[in-house]
Amino acid sequence: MAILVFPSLAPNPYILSSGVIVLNWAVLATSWNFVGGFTGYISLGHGALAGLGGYATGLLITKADMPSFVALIAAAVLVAALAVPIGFAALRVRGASFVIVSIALVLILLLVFQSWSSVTGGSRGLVVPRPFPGMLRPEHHRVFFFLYGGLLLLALATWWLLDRSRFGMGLKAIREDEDKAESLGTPTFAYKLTVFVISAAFTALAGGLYALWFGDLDPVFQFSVLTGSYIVLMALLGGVRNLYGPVLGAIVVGIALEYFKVEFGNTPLHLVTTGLLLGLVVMFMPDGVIPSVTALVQRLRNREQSSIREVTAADLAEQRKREREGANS
Amino acid sequence: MLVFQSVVLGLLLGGLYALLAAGLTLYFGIMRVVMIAHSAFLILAAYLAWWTNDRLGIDPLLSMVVTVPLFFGAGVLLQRGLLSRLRPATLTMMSVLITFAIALIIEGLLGYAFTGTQRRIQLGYGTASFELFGARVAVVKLIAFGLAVVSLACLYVLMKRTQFGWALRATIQHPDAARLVGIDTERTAGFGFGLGLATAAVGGTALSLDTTIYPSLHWHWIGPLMAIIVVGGLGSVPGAAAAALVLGLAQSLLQIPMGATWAQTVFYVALFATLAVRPQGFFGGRLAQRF
Amino acid sequence: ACGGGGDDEEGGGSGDPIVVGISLPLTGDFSEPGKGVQEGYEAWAKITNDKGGLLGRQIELKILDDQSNADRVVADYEQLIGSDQVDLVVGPFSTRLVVPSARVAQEYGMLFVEPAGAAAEVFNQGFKNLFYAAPAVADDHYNHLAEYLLALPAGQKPATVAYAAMDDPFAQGTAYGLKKKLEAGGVKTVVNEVYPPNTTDFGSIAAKIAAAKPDMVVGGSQYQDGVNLIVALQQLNYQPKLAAFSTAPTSPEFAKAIGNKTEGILSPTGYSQDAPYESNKEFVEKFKAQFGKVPEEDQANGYTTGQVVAAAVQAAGCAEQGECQQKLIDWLHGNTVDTVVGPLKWDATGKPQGAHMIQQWIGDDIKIVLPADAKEADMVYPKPAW
Amino acid sequence: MTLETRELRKAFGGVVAIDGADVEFLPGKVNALIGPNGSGKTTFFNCVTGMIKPDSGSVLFGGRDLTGKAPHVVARAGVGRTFQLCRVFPRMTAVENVLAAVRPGGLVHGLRSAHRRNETERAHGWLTRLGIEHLADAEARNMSWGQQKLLELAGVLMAEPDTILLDEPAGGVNPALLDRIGTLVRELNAEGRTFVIVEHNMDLVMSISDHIVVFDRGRPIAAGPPAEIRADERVLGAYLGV
Amino acid sequence: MSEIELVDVQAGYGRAAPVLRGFSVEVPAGTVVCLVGPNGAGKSTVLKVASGLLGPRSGKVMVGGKDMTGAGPQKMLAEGVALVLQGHSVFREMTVEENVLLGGYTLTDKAKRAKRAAFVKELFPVVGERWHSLAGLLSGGQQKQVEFARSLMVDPKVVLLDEPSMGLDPKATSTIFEQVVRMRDAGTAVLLVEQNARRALQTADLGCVLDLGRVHISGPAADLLADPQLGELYLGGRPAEKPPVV
Ligand SMILES: Nc1ncnc2c1ncn2[C@@H]1O[C@H](COP(=O)(O)OP(=O)(O)OP(=O)(O)O)[C@@H](O)[C@H]1O
Ligand SMILES: Nc1ncnc2c1ncn2[C@@H]1O[C@H](COP(=O)(O)OP(=O)(O)OP(=O)(O)O)[C@@H](O)[C@H]1O
Ligand SMILES: [Mg+2]
Ligand SMILES: [Mg+2]
Repeated sequence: MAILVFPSLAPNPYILSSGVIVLNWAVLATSWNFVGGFTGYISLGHGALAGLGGYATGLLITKADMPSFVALIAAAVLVAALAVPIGFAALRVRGASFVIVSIALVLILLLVFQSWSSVTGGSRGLVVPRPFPGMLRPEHHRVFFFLYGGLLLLALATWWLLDRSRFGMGLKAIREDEDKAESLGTPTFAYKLTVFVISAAFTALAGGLYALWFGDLDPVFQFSVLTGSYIVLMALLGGVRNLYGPVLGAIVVGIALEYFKVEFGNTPLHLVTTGLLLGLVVMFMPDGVIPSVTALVQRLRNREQSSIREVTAADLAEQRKREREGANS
Repeated sequence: MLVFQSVVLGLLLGGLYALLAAGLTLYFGIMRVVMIAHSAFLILAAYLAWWTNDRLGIDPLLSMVVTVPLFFGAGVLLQRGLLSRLRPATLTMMSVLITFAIALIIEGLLGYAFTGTQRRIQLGYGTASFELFGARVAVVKLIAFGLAVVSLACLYVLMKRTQFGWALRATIQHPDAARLVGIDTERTAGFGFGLGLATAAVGGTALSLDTTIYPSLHWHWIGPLMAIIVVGGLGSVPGAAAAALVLGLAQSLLQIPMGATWAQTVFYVALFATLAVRPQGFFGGRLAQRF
Repeated sequence: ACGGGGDDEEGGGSGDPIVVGISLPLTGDFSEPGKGVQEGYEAWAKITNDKGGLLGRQIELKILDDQSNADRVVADYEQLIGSDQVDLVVGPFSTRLVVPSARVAQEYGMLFVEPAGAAAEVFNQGFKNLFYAAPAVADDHYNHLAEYLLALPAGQKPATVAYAAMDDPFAQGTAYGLKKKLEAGGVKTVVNEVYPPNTTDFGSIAAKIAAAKPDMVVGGSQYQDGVNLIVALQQLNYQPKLAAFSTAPTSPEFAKAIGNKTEGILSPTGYSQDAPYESNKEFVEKFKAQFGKVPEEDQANGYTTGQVVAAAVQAAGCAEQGECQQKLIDWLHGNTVDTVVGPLKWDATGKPQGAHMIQQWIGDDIKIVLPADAKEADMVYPKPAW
Repeated sequence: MTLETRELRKAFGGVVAIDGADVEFLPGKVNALIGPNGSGKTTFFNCVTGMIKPDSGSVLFGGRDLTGKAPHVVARAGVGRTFQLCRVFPRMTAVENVLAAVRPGGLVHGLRSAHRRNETERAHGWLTRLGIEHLADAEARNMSWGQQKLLELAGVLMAEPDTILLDEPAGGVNPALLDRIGTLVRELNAEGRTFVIVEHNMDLVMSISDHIVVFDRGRPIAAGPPAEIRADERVLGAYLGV
Repeated sequence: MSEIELVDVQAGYGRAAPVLRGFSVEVPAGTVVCLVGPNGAGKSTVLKVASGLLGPRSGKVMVGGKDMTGAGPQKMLAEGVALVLQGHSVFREMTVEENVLLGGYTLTDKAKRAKRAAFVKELFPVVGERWHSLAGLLSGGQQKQVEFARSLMVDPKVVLLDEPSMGLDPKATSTIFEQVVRMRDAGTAVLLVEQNARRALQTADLGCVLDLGRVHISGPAADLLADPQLGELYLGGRPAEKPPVV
């Protein structure tokens, strides 16, 4: 809804372009949440997957002469395929080791894309041709705003579908106790890999769309740990167990980032504020805003409410006897 | 000739890597904390060394008199104030994020205080060197290497031979049980963290002797250091040292055919190879437990 | 929607100021040169305003920080043009940022004069609105040196050269411009190293160079990597006949940074405080008064950019968004502008048509040694030991 | 279906945990596996369910070779298990814990809702049978040790495996409930499920099992009905400590 | 005078409703008090409060006549109160040796430490046999034995045991109950939580049944054992021994 009316309300192209950026974050954070939210594997490397998506789109357009949007889809498929071996290596390890591997992924890709300049353009960057040449900039923003909006809806719908499904239940079981889940018959590795690939595909779509919108790719910015950590911050802030959590987080953090830039533009204090924000979230709302607020509301409404119904051994025995009698009669 | 020179350079570099990885080993392997901010503290220490030299004109090595206790204190505070408040169940994950936040804050403050300009300490003996079997050995690099060796040895003895080391490991593995045998877990964990940061102070000073520093430099160090502790076996100080030497040497030698950029990939190749073949690490790692 | 004029723009009313929008890397990797450029812009605004402004209107700078980040730089210009409705925009620092920001300006139909996009690829993107406000692009920085070396008698001519360049379009451009010319002249390349921008350990690169014992070493460097490479070479006690580094040696802290062992080190420069051009004297003098120090190349580049834009505005007689911008662009394509770095003119892609001077450390100072008609001292060759 | 092992062997470094075990459990019966601490019972379970790979030997289930198969394959073949150090999904409620044990078949099946009415009802049914229905909506991490133990059992039962391996189901469970678990095992057994129970509570073992296998130092030293085992001297010496 | 006494204790976790609601118990020196009750009754919580791991919301914890309410486990240990946790609390990635010696962390006398270590090694053969392996690699019951051995490194005045026999084979269970008796005879106050309730009550002097955080009934252990209703509700029993249901 808001997505539909925002472009007509935006007072100028700058606000509209900020809107596109925020939506980009929202798609990224939602895509991240396929892995982070369901399986509990925290990846700081999703920035690199977006970067891969962007570069793949750009290279397919420039080197293979594909039409822009065909290239976008092809790039997502390509990245999804690439996510299989990446996931194969990364998902073998759990917890902290996985985080390290995800950081390593970013750094490796940065090295490769920087050094392999004959293909990627190296640190000179890659210029992605405009999908709508000749379109004026404000119009261009509007089109991409709707494209991102559509992608976000698609990602949200997929997340919702998984969340309520048995497949999603299996993933959540993995998050809680992987060995136990496996012993209950969940093919944990296949599940993790599948959801990682889904996540990578959506991330790559967002990255590819960004490449089309933005036009310039530079390895330093495409493969940055910072991007990945903003994504994590957003998802965490909103709440990873909630459908709209990452979107909310993206809106809050995305706007905050723009605001910091305007406020503290000429000092590195934006890093400090981001750091403080992340710290506060981790310390005081590790479950995110949405769950924290719901919990608070619930507590205000009826204090000391406990989900455990209390029964004594005598009650239980009584109950049991009644059951038995019921069964007999 | 070039090969031998590279071997010498590689070993000296490896020594520095070993020292820097030692602190990480401490938090990660023993305390289950992924300390992303370690290299940020490293840069902070390097900046302090640079600053004392720049302002007061004294030898950067002397700055350790202040930075080591200062960092120790900061570590204790950090542990008590932040990390000890995280839920044990999500400690590892959340510690990544909280220390990441700290790294950002440090980087931002450094940029604020000293601007983004690259800095380098100008030492009278900065370009001095001597010859060793045909290779040149720079004095500053040797000093850094010496610092690394001494601190690593101290750390090893402390962890293995003293009661503090035992108490620290016990605290991390089962805090309640540790309290029940009479360990002051809060103080122990705080000291453990302080110790890790103290190694960052030493490492940062060593680093500042022969390299340029700038606020965002810490990103550059995170990858190789993380790779080293994984290859070395999480939690094993000797493992980290061995891995650091081997990888430092490999990087230095690979630079001859591959150039500086591609040579860096050796860390990541080693990281993935380790995870594929021996997830518990090649040199240490006693318990083949997956995290 | 971007048709320009709001209520506050009523033609050339002398009341309201001309707002010039700029995005600069005030933090992040390029913050140091970024600040230099900022000072150049500020000096230009002040000096112009003190003289009564442009078209009788005061100049007002609106500077945003792009954190040395391409996403930011685009958002900044987006904000400046789209939201703040500035009258003019001028360029940011570093090639990496110039290309994306020039595209924003182009798509809004704005003139884009920039102080720092020296690399070749800036000019093959097909921009029609872009002008580089400096004497030469990176590839041409060493032209005078190449001529000099190739003209040396066979015995003296350096036979082998080692190149080490930062993986950055600008830095690499300078070194490879020279490499191409020397190789064409039969000088052998024995080492060719590229290192990433964030490299801090130069031991191995230096070892490679020292082991090859070339006559000459060329560094395609920014500031600190140049210093590091020189120190690492000195630690290995390597003594070349000639050493040339881009950017680093012209910095005021350079001598101290390498322990004052500077004698004979070469560097190309697009600017000299002592250059005889008319506006330069005024610039140096007033800059000193404003900032308490002498201007360096970065400051001069910023100032030059201002001068170029001002000349166009003066000639076209307008400064606002909309049709005026095309007039400015057309005028610059057809004319020469006198600046603190000499007269500048551009080809259709916005590429300037000149070369850099070559400076050398002689005694405790860095002096112009090439070209012959601008020299302050004679070139020292081969250079003494460091 | 018969669960049996042939010459199963597993050593950890110098410690031989299972030393060539030939074991056959009676299908459709309640089997017990007893033995002193460290005799290899848990390791045996781990080898059978694929949590660790045996060094040599084979695991057969209804004639199918399950040696070295991944745990989920074994589970899908019809062997369910509980853990000695009780494992539940800490941040899921009791009902969700039980529902998580329903495993999807194909893709379409996997995308179906996890909270289908009949399955939720079945989950509640198990909680009721184990006397923890009142905790249905409590998160597992807030439960006491014994409650978690029961919850874990409910999860395994929900998956309806053919053969159920229980590792110390009585550990930490209140004796009054224990009687109930005993009865439950017998009931389920009557419904056709095979049980293999590792347990140190001899009262429970002797009262519910049909067939007992005794382990010592990684290999079976005796097997037979309770009465026979109770009288076996080797067992008395190795295990009961008389 | 009782060695340890809990008076009208209210305690709970986080913001949830209290688990203990006015619970009192006292353990005189040289006495074994056995606490039984259904799962989730709050037995472990009682021991956590008594050992200082969990601060009570209200009520008092008295040790040797001194008010120790709110003191942490370290102070409690200094007063001679030791707890063996329920479940598995070995230091998994340390060797058995390190685990056992850490039990004597507060001992300054090295000789005494060595003597106690020799003693526990003898008591639990496994401990000696696996002296140098990592504790986390032992079997469940073996770990439990290491834990118990660890707690025997000091001799406290008050011992709190949370289901010490869980997961132990009959032999080791007997060893533990023998130790409990030995400690009592040496004058130690023992507060024992056991699900092996009949056996525990046979060893204990006093018994106390806890349900939903309150004392349901308490008295001499033998009386509780004899009470048929308690038997059915809390102690279980082999079907054969069950009183016929009329
Ligand atoms: N991962 C491992 N690494 C090394 N040794 C192990 C490992 N797992 C088990 N062991 C050893 O194997 C032996 C058998 O252990 P297991 O856990 O199977 O015993 P158990 O019969 O289940 O005993 P309990 O009744 O105490 O649970 C023990 O000596 C144990 O120390
Ligand atoms: N860490 C905790 N956080 C919240 N609630 C808890 C926690 N530990 C226990 N509880 C709740 O407190 C109550 C009492 O738990 P406690 O562990 O004391 O029971 P117990 O009598 O020892 O049971 P068991 O015999 O099963 O060990 C239970 O209802 C449990 O759900
Ligand atoms: Mg076992
Ligand atoms: Mg308990």
